[in-house]
Amino acid sequence: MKLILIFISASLINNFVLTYFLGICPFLGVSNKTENALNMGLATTFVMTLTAAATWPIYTYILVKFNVPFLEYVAFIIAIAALVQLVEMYIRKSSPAIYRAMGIYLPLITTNCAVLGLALFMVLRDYDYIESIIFGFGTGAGFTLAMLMMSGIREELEFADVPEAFQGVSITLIIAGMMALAFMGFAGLIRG
Amino acid sequence: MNNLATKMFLVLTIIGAVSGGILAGVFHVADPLIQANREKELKEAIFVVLPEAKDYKVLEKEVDKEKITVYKGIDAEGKPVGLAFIADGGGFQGNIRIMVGLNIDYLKLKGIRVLEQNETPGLGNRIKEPQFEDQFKGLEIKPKVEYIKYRKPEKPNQIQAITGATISSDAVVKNINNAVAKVLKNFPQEEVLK
Amino acid sequence: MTGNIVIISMASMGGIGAALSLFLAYADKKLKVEEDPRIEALLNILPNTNCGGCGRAGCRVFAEALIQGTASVAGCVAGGQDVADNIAKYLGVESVKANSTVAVVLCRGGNKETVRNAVYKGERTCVAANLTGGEKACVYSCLGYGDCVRACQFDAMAMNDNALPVVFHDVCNGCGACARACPMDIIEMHPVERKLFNYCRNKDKGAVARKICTVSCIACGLCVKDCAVEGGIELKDNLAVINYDKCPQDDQPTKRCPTACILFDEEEKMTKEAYYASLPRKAV
Amino acid sequence: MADNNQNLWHEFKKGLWQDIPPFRLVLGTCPTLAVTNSVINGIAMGLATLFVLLCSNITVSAVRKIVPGQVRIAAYVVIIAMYVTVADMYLAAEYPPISKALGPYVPLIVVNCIILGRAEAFAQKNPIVPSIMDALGMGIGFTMSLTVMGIIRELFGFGSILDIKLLGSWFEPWIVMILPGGAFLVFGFLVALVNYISRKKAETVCH
Amino acid sequence: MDEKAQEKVSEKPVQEKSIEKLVVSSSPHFLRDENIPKIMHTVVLALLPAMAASVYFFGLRAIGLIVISVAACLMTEYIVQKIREKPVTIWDGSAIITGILLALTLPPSFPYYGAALGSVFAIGIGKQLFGGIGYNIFNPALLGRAFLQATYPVLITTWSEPLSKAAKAGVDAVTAATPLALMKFEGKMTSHLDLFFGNVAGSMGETSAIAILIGGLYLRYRGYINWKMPLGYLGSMAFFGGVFWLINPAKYPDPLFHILAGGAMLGAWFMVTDMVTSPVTPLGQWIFAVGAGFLAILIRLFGGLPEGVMYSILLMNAFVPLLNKHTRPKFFGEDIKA
Amino acid sequence: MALKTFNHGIHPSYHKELTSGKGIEKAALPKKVIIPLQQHIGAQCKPLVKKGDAVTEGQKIGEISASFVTAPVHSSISGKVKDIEKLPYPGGGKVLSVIIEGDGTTKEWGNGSIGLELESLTAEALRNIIKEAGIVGMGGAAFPTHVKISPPKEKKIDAFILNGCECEPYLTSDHRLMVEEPEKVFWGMKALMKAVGVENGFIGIEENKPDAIEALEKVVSGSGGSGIKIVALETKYPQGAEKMLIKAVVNRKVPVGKLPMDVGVVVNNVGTAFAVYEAMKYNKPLIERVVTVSGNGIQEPKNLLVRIGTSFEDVLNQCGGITKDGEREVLNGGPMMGISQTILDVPVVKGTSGITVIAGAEIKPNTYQPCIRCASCVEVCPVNLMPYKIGDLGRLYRLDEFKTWGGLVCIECGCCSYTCPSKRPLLQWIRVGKVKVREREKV
Repeated sequence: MKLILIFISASLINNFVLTYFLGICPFLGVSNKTENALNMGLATTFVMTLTAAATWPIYTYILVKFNVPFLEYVAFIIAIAALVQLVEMYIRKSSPAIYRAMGIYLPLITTNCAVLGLALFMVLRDYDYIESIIFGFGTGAGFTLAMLMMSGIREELEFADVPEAFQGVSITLIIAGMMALAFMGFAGLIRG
Repeated sequence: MNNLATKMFLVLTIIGAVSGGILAGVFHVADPLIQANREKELKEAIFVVLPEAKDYKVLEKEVDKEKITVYKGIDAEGKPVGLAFIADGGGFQGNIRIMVGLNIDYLKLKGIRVLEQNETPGLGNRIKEPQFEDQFKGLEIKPKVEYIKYRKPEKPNQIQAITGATISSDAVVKNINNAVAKVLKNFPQEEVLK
Repeated sequence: MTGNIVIISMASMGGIGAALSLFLAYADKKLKVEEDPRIEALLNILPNTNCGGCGRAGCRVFAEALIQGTASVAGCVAGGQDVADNIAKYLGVESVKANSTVAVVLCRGGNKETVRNAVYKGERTCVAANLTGGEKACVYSCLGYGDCVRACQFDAMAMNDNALPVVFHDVCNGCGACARACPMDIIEMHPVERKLFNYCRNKDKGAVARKICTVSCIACGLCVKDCAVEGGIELKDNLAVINYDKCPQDDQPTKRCPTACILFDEEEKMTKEAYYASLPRKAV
Repeated sequence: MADNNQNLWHEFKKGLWQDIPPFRLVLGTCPTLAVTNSVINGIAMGLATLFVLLCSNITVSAVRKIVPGQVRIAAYVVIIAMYVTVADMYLAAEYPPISKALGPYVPLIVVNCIILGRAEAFAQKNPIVPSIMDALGMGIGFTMSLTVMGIIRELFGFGSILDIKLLGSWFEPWIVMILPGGAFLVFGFLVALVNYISRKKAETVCH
Repeated sequence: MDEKAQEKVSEKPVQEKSIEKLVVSSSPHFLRDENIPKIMHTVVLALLPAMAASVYFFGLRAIGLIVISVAACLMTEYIVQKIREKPVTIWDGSAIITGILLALTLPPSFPYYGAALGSVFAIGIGKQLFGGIGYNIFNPALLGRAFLQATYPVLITTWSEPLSKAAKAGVDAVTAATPLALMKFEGKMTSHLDLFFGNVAGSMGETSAIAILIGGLYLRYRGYINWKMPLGYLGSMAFFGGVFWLINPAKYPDPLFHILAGGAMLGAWFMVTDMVTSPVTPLGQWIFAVGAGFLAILIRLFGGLPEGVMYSILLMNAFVPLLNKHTRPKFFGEDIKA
Repeated sequence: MALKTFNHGIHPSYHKELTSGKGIEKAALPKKVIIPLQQHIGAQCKPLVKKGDAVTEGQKIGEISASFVTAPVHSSISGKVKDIEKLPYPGGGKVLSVIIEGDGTTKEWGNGSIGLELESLTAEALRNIIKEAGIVGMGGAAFPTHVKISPPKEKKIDAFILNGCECEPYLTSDHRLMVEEPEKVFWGMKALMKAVGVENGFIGIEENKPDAIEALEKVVSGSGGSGIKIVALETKYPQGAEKMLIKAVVNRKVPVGKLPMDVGVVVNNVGTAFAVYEAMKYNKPLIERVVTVSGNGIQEPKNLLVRIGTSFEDVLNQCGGITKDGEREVLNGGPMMGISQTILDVPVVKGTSGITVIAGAEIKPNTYQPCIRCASCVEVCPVNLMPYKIGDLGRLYRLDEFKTWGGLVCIECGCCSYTCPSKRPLLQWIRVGKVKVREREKV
């Protein structure tokens, strides 16, 4: 039960993009087409789950054990960088089409704050191993959800008559703001 | 290839080791300061909820693998004035941590201080405003703390909930009740007075 | 104690770094994919407008074709000579003279010159209007809704106040997007050196054509007679057709044209700046 | 020499308007949105970022020639993460309230795209002095942006700036401004404003 | 065509008098006698009973709020359209609807400036920023309401008793809890009859189920709303509410209560059915309505807020483009092989 | 009992009362006719006459033997060929046409006793007669009939439907034919069925023509056990579209990109059946047809029997001419699918089932509003498209998406544009998309 709650909380209520502002760069950059958004979301979800699975042992069995928790950030980021590199190489090999579509955003998963944020929150909230993985997966799912919604809306907006100054990033941010307002409805859905 | 691999290996290892070293050095300097800050913060909170206290003693107990910590406030003459402890529990969004001051007579609260909360700004987060916190001064804890809405409290164990933030008010009250119950059970008055 | 922590930190971080580099080196070897880096480089040279002037579905496809050797280095019409030279330099082959062409609008029958039979209602684009036959009595003429102007990615065209498209000769790079966009096929791509054109595509008999447009070719044949070379200009389908292979470049068969539809291109002087300068100032 | 100075000046200046990070490059959006609910937080975050940016640009510029391409990003990230940890510990030691308010967003400077972006795009290719100018320009531009966001959000959200009440009791604070939704909206409008002004500028230059 | 290019080429002068000429156009050559203002004005008409009920239960202040928000909506639309140099279309009725709906979702005691602010947000940002009517993603009225909920969380959750009950209590305006809040926080139920007629505390236009029902049925009669929407929404609320009710009748209210209380009726008949922000495909419409109903129940029963109608619809609004894209009906003859 | 029909569609105001009660009148003999050499889908005919030749009524003047999908054209009057040139065609553009000046004489085509009996003819001979008579689909599409009734052997045809729906507003030419000449229509239908070789016949008629249903019912029951059934259909546009009619009558769906014969059905129009009868019995080629002249811009709406090649102006003048004031639109066909004419000097052709003149307020406005997603276009589209979407995609030339959203499936019935409250020219945009797709695929 607790796992389900963690999942729902991570994906809906405390959606990383809309409440913690994590992962905004790809959220703005890759959400112009649904297909790209989905691919990016899936790749990020994958990386996030892996990250949770990889950083938890590092934290617990190296940093805490040797009493050097201040190395947290360095250790996490290096693990993430390695994972992303792996995923990148893998996608490049398995699906050049996806690779081409995501272009420069794949390496940007490294600097996707959502991934590092995930590792930090995981430690902050004292999750155990399984919980961490679920948390990572839920966060990724929430990220994908937000990306998908935004990409759908943006595809629709191609037909709309948005004032010139607002086109692009600006209107995307404003829509994100509106989505954040709507997501407030989930607040308090799961307590304690 | 091999050459490159060696170079990669060396560069990363050295950068890793150097940064590890630097961080350890900085940590060595900063850590005591950070610990001191924490200490200070705790102390302040305890003295807010136990105004007469001039010093405190840490009492710890392990119950069901869970560590319970209370701080016994001591006035200038060395007499115990009350217990301070942290009530931690879920709020509307995330945890609420409250420092609770319990009178040494074990009947009334001496005050509370919200340490951490994540409630809705302008609504739930008004639990940290003095108007709300002050209601707990001298509040009777028996049978338990209660809240009522829209009206002035009628009983000595009642406080008025914040309009529109029923859940946050409820969470505060619930957390305090839980923590008080736990303390009453594990730290009997006689034991503390010793 | 302090020393201890420093050592542990250095060891653990150095260890993680080392492990990572080994892992990356391994992965690099196992998963490496060869993508031709030249494609990226060529894309940097190309204008990246994906105008389709090269006849391919975008700049990337063209770049791939270049590498495979199936495209000419001068194939990018939008890029012109500079790009051709750069590509040639990059690929280490000899540069070819870019075939520089320019769009020519072969209709001078704007609102002032043509008779209009009807009032068109509907989407104001040429393709849409062409579905209904349009307003003008001449069914071969420019419809005047500017599909060509919208198709031009280089801002090298505009609709003038007579509802005819104008090509800016200083901007037009001959990508041909306008010609493809025109449903009436009255825009053609011609080498920049060409000067002599018959600015009419009306295949009606002279008597009919004369009635519906003041600048139509009525196939009177005067230019055929005046042409310096036999067969330089022919009559075909009630139109004077210029044989560019035969007709000398500086030929002057245009003097007697009664409707002034066959003439030397004077629009050469039409540059973007000149066009906008000629417009009446609009209040902003 | 004068030319050289001008170049340096240019490296500095571009971060202030032409490439102002959050609004034009749309980098470093997370902190821009997350910590700007008050001016002081915004400034602190900006300065912390400036510090890390400066140090990492210098370091990257210094080691740029010895790091092989495959581990470039990994190496830079480690360097950046180290400086961030330093900044974090410094804040926690000296300014505990701010450290608390900024919470996990200080460590997240590690993944602030500005820093890695500048390291990749600039410091990696340039010597130390221009890299410093670049870092200063970008860092100050970033701090400015955060401050502006902070001013707007704090003013409407609390009726105050830097905790000084500016709007009287007649003003019922707009709570939304300190909520995520408000952050996105303010940011969106500022981006539009910057777009609009630069377009106007470009137009006047043209004619 | 993009706007700029269109302008560049549309300066075609009309030279002759068009009267003697025939008209040419692409088929079809004659069209239904239907237009946007007609639709919108009918909706305004359908909202009259709800407005009347709000005045009846909450007094003249209701009129004030409605007038203020409608005026603010119209003004905003006018100003934005002037700035953008677009044709002014404030009288097509859509801004009026937004104003009325926004006002009807506010508590009767809500300050006038708040209503105006919400209207400005609803029209200025929620609608005109996307290019005006037809392009907005979220329902402007609900967006304005959500903005106000986030902006003035206290003011917007301060309810007053309807006049009749207040008079009995002998005070001008008594702070009260809505039936949903009573149910949620104090476990008290309100009688269905009161909910049906609207003699309860709550947002001005939401309380009277019958008034809204009259308007909604009128719209259905005129053919301007799709029966799938209100049916799907209310049905799904009743279904999911009913499931929980059957699980624990003591804790959770019955389905009828869910349908009658709060904004369910107003949402079902006037907001879920908003043409612009709801899907166009039959399957998409079902998913939209049912999904929104589910979310509403979820938020009502488990969320932090007592009412979830507004958020449920806004959340589903964000899915509409995806729904439209992925629920395309099968073409005629697509599903069979030759 | 619920009447048979298809899903979706619209109920426009039909205005059939203007002409439905008016009998077919014979139009005056025109002084000059213009006979386009291509009045059908398929290859253009080559002229068999030249300038100055004398021709007689019914003489074949154009044919192309090299092609199967084509139909010969005949002179509709006796006289002299004045010229052969490209002239405006009511279906749009210019077509090579023969101009004939009449000498005022007419030919008698017989009184019903001449000609052949059905039993004595083979299917092959029937098809040949139909081809020689130049008969094409008279509902508007003008697809050569002999092609339609020669399905390839592997297609098993088991049903023949006579299309008497006439769902276009204003038009009543088929209606009047069914009321006035039910026997001839019935006979023609039997001939067509024999040519195809099917036993099962249906006549689909919308229930707003009770007199037609009654008249045909009488003939059918009188013939006894002929395997032909009359099916009353709901009055709904586009009930007369082939695919919709097949769905309504035999409940089969024609797959996307396929023809009726792929589901074993052949559909022919009432007018076609009548023309077949005349060709069989009197050896009369298709030189005359019933044309409804109607619309609110017409002084005296009528049903006229007009010779092919008569100019629209001639025809309109026999109906009191068109209104003089305000905007007017002259259509070859009905208001839903007709083609507007820029000039009146165009000939009536084989596919001209009516000339509609609409004027004044009925003319659509030239502006449109943004789409408000009301979904009415989706609700009316008989082929289940999302017209608002494909319209936009066509308008913006987003051709790949246009195709995936089904732009090419569109049957161009116009329901979407008709119903759109924002008056968006959806069908025109879809056509633009189709044109662009075709253009691209040619390259």
